[in-house]
Amino acid sequence: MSPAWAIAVPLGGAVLIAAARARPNLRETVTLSTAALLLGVVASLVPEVLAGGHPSAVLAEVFPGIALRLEVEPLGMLFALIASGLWIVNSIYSIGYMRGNREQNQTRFYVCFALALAATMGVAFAGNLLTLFVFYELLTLSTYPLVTHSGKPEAIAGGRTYLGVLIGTSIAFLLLGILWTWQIAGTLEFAWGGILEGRASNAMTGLLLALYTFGIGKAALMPFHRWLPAAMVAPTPVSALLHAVAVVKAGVFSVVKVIVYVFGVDNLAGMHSVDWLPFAAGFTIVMASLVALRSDNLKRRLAYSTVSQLSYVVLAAALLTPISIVGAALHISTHALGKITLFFAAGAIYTAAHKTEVSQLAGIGRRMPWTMGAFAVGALSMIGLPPFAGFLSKWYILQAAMGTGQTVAVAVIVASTLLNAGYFLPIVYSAFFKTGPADEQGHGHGEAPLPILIAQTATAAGTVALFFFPGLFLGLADRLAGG
Amino acid sequence: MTFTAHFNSWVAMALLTVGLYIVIARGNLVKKLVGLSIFQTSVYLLYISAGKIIGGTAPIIAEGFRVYSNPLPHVLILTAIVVGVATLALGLALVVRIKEAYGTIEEDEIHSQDEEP
Amino acid sequence: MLLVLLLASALAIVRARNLFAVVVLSGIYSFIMATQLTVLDAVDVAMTEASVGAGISTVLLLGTLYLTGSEEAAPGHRPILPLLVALATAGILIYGTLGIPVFGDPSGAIHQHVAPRYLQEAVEATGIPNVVTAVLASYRGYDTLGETTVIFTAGIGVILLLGIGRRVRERAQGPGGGMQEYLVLRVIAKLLIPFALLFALYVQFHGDFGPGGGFQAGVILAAGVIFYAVIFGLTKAQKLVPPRLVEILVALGVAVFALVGALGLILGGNYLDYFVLDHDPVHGQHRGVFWVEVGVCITVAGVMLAIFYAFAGRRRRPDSRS
Amino acid sequence: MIAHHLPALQVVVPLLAAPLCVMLRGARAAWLIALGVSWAMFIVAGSLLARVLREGVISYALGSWEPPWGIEYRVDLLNAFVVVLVSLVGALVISYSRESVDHEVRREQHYLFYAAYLLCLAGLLGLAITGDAFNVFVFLEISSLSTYVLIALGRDRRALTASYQYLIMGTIGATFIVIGVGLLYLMTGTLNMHDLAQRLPAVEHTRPVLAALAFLTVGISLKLALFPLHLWLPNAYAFAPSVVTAFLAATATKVAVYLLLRFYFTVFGAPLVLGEMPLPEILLALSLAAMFAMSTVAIFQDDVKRMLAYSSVAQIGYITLGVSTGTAAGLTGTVVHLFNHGITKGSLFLLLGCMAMGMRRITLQHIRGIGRIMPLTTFGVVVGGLSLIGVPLTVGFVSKWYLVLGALERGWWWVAVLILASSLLAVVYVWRIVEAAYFKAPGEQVAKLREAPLSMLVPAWVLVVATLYFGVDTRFTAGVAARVAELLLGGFR
Repeated sequence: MSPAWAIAVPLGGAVLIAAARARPNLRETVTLSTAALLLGVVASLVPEVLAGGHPSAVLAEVFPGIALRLEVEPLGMLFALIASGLWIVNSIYSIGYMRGNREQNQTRFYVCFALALAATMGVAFAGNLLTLFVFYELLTLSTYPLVTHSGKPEAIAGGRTYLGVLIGTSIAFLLLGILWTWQIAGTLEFAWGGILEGRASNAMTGLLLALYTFGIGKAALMPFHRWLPAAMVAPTPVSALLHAVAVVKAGVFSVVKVIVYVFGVDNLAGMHSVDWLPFAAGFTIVMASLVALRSDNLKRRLAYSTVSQLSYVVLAAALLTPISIVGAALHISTHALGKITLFFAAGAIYTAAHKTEVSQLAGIGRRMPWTMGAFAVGALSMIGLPPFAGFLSKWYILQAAMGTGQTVAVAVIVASTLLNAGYFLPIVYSAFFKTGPADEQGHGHGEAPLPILIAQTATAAGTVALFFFPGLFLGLADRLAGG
Repeated sequence: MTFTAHFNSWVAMALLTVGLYIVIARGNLVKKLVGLSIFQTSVYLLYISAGKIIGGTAPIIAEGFRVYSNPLPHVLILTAIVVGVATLALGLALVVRIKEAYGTIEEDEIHSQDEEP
Repeated sequence: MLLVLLLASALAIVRARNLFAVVVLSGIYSFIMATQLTVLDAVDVAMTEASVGAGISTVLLLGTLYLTGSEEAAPGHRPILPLLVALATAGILIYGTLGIPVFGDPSGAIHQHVAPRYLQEAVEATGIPNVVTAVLASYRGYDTLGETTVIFTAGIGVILLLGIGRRVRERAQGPGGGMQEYLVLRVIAKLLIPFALLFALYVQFHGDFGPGGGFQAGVILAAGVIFYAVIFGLTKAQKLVPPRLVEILVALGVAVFALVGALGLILGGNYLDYFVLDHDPVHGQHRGVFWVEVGVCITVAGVMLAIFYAFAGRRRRPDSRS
Repeated sequence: MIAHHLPALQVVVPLLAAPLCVMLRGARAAWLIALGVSWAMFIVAGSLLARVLREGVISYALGSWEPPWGIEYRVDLLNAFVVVLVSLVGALVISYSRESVDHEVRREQHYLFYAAYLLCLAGLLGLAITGDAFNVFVFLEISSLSTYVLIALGRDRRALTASYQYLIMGTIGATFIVIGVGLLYLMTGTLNMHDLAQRLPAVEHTRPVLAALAFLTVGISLKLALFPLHLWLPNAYAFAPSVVTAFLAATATKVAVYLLLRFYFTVFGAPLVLGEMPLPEILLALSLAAMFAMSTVAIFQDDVKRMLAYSSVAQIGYITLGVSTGTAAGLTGTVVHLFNHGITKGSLFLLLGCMAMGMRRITLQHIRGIGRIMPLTTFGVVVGGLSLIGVPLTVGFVSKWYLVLGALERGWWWVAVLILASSLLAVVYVWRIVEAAYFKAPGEQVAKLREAPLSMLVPAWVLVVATLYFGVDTRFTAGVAARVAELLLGGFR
């Protein structure tokens, strides 16, 4: 099947959703079935990719020699699977959340969500840098209305930061890098081993890499991470799928993809002008964790945790060994599962108890056992303990770091693991083992609405399942590393 | 390259300077237009001088003349003059309307009036 | 030397504060310019400059001053910058003109390439001894069509901005009223106007042989009517030549011109090809030029009248500064 | 038979239609004539372009006097392309105009309004198509005078002063052009552009020729509103009737740019213009100044029409910047941005015209919450805004792409950076509109509005769709532009 369907399906979905605006139930049905259909389309591509095939499709020729072209390769396959799979769960969750909180403009919400997924698929399957850039920008624009959904002043302010950073970096750095690449390489097509080999000098490569890694603001490499906390004003489902999975992963995914298919791992390995990248990533990991440790607002803490976890992927890719690439690819999926669970839980708490601050959560575990249980699972996976998915990817990355003798990287990983524990475990502890303020003993709120529970339980289960059955993802990751 | 060789064009320059100066420096809308036409006429002089041939006559073919001045500049300038007066007429019409709308034809006062609302 | 006078009058214009003085000076300026142009063998241009610069422009300016008041305010800002701009422009031009062929030198490129051919073949090709007219109406007839269109544009512009044909109350003074109480004037006018029209016709058709042509004719024609209006009052004039008719004349002239061109196209030539207008190409040229000139004359006369009606139709406003 | 005369008809038909409007005098009749003629001209332009693509340069001798003695119409790929843009916008604007003009212009003036519009169209087309340097001046004045009139018809009294200001500056510009042409004629004895191109090399380095280049540059820059000679533009655009603004913004400055290209590369030739003089450097400096200064000024405007007017000056900076690079890619960027910016701004101003149906002035305060009341109009504005920013899948992106490539080709990497940086300024002013339109509560004045009638929305949206379509499929726009660029650099010698 042509990968173009992966974009066409959510697009069509968006149209139908808009058409069904008058009838909420029908509208949500459309959303769910679109999500299911999309997963089907994506899944149908897996066998061919596992077999080493690269299904592709040309959408349009924009410039002579540069077309909007889709080509499915293992990394994109992996990313698309995660995003489309979690969209189903997230849609179930959204229904519970949006109705539970009686949100406004729900149609606009679902339409933009579908559009955002279409853009995500485009990023995942992009066959060249131009296509990647186009869908990358579309993703930004389609998620902007979701960030500013409430229309409140703080939402608009958040939207400004979001748009400012993402559009700014992408136009000022990424586009420049792309044009420069075209200038020196004469092509923008992704190719195994890179297209810059022997075309760009040592210094040039370092500069280009900087343009790419910072230009892809969605990877939230410091100092261009501010948009992510700012985006937390959005409704939780948005934070959950887009700002824990689709958008941010589109960022790190693009970074990995550029490193593998534009620069070429071996090519970079030979260059000393790129040695700064692990440090930049490491810095982000530690700093973000520290901020997370000190922020009391739950979603904010999760956001900074995301910032730091994203840089794991960048760090892994920057280690430039096959195994580290596998680690990077895996971390994209494992972190996605864990973090979405955490956000689901945060949203559940907000819906049921209208609590947003960490300090308010004492004893909440008794009233919301399922929710906090899921939260605990996610947290442990973040920290990287078995038997949770997070362990796998961290393990690979650590191995790679030791293998390459990058002591800094090793130190960073260890330190951040401790920090993760530092800012997650207290929440779990106080939730279950402390008792809340006296006044709350009386009127008790119960669990969150059923759809929310289903969703978060599913993802929590996923994190465990992925630890025991990583076969599919490992397979794809290996294909990527092996070429 | 003697002085007289280009005397006409020198004068043309001077007129051009004067005209342009009036246009830019003066705030009165009518005076600006007068300056504008001086500016334009200086160009007429430039063209026509270029078309003159010493010892030539007006380019009306007749017995007894062999050297005629170049007719083409004359044609061009005829057009230019007409265009000039057309512009002037339009400009003056605008001035009249501006006077009716603002009660003045002095640039500064018009600006000060536009600041207020 | 004329040129010095020219310069003097220009400078006088800069100095003068009273706008009536400015207008009169610019009239004088145009006259000197016209004379200077005659000296340079540009008789047609001179005639036009005289009728336009000293004639129409002056009348227009006076009409405007009548409506807008005649005192110029002292310039508020320092005139240094404008001076610099103007001088810079002149500077570039002086730099440029230092390289042009010496004045009156027949060996200049300008006298070598295109122009000679006009002087040699114009007469037998078009049968028009006045080469200027020949080039104007035939070789570069398309420019003239454009020129006529420009006048037309200005005409409808003025009509749009000021409107014509609004009923004007008879007033003792000004263009609105007229001065029919002066018997002598009336008689003279009655005698003069036909001559004016005759003269217009003469200029119109003489254009082929001597200086003159559609434009000048149109101006004189209009002048006749304007004269009539001044004597007998705008209302009578508008009865004689109703505004609607003026509008039609304005458009008609251009239309005639453009259609003559189209005719050439229909008869199998290019646009504005006069050769095909008659089996004898020279006659064709003649015919073409004739009708084209008629077109110009009509539009010019129309526009002049339109502008006159438009300005005369306005009522003067009190000056805000007094 | 008729095909042979297309170049003449392209200009003469609207020119002849104008007096017809005046004689018929009916408001509706005038509109119908204008409508018919405009679309006919678009067809003519299309077939001309097709023929040029097929057979190459078309030469048409007016009055059957062979050039350089008579006036020649000379259609090559460049001006065929420009003529298509002008006539296309003209046709759409006139289809849109009826309701808007009914709303903004007194009815008894309509027949004259449409006559003036037709003259403006004829002037611009003639300007673009002629091959004679002096004929340029004549048609420039036709278009200019009609433009002054059309601007002065705006409802605000400031329209009058804007028109007057433009009249003064425009006339100075035109006179400069006459001086330049005169100097060229002085040195070569010819007025025909093609002939000039042949004879100039002989006298290339004489002072008059260089002075002519200077005068033409300044004169044309006045018409195309090159910073800092743009002073007439913002008020003219802000206070002219909506229809007029849309038409001018999309065509007038573009034709002026065409003129610049024509004189630079056809008459003087790339070697002289790009080679011996500091001209490219000056152009570059002014373009960058325009891009940054004017975009910044635009950010601080509250009147949306004014904001977009300043953005136009900034966008002209991009166009001239492409010229200054003197590279194939850069010139491609220039030519393609002519077209792209034309349709983008055209659509934007048409949509603002839709808003103007309900409000006298369109300021950020007036359009609060208009996104809910006029969804189609507002969304169209957003699309246009994205194109101004240069977001992919819009034409703006295509232009930027080539411009940056041009800068890189020339080795001006810092210019490339600046081009991209300046488009971030566009993000700011566009987003001021977006936030006002979508995230503010509608005032009671806005709440009374209704979505604009289809007769206005359709033409406007045709341009919006074009903005998107040519952002993806650039075979026509960029394709032609690339060929033009190589033509220009090759010179016509």
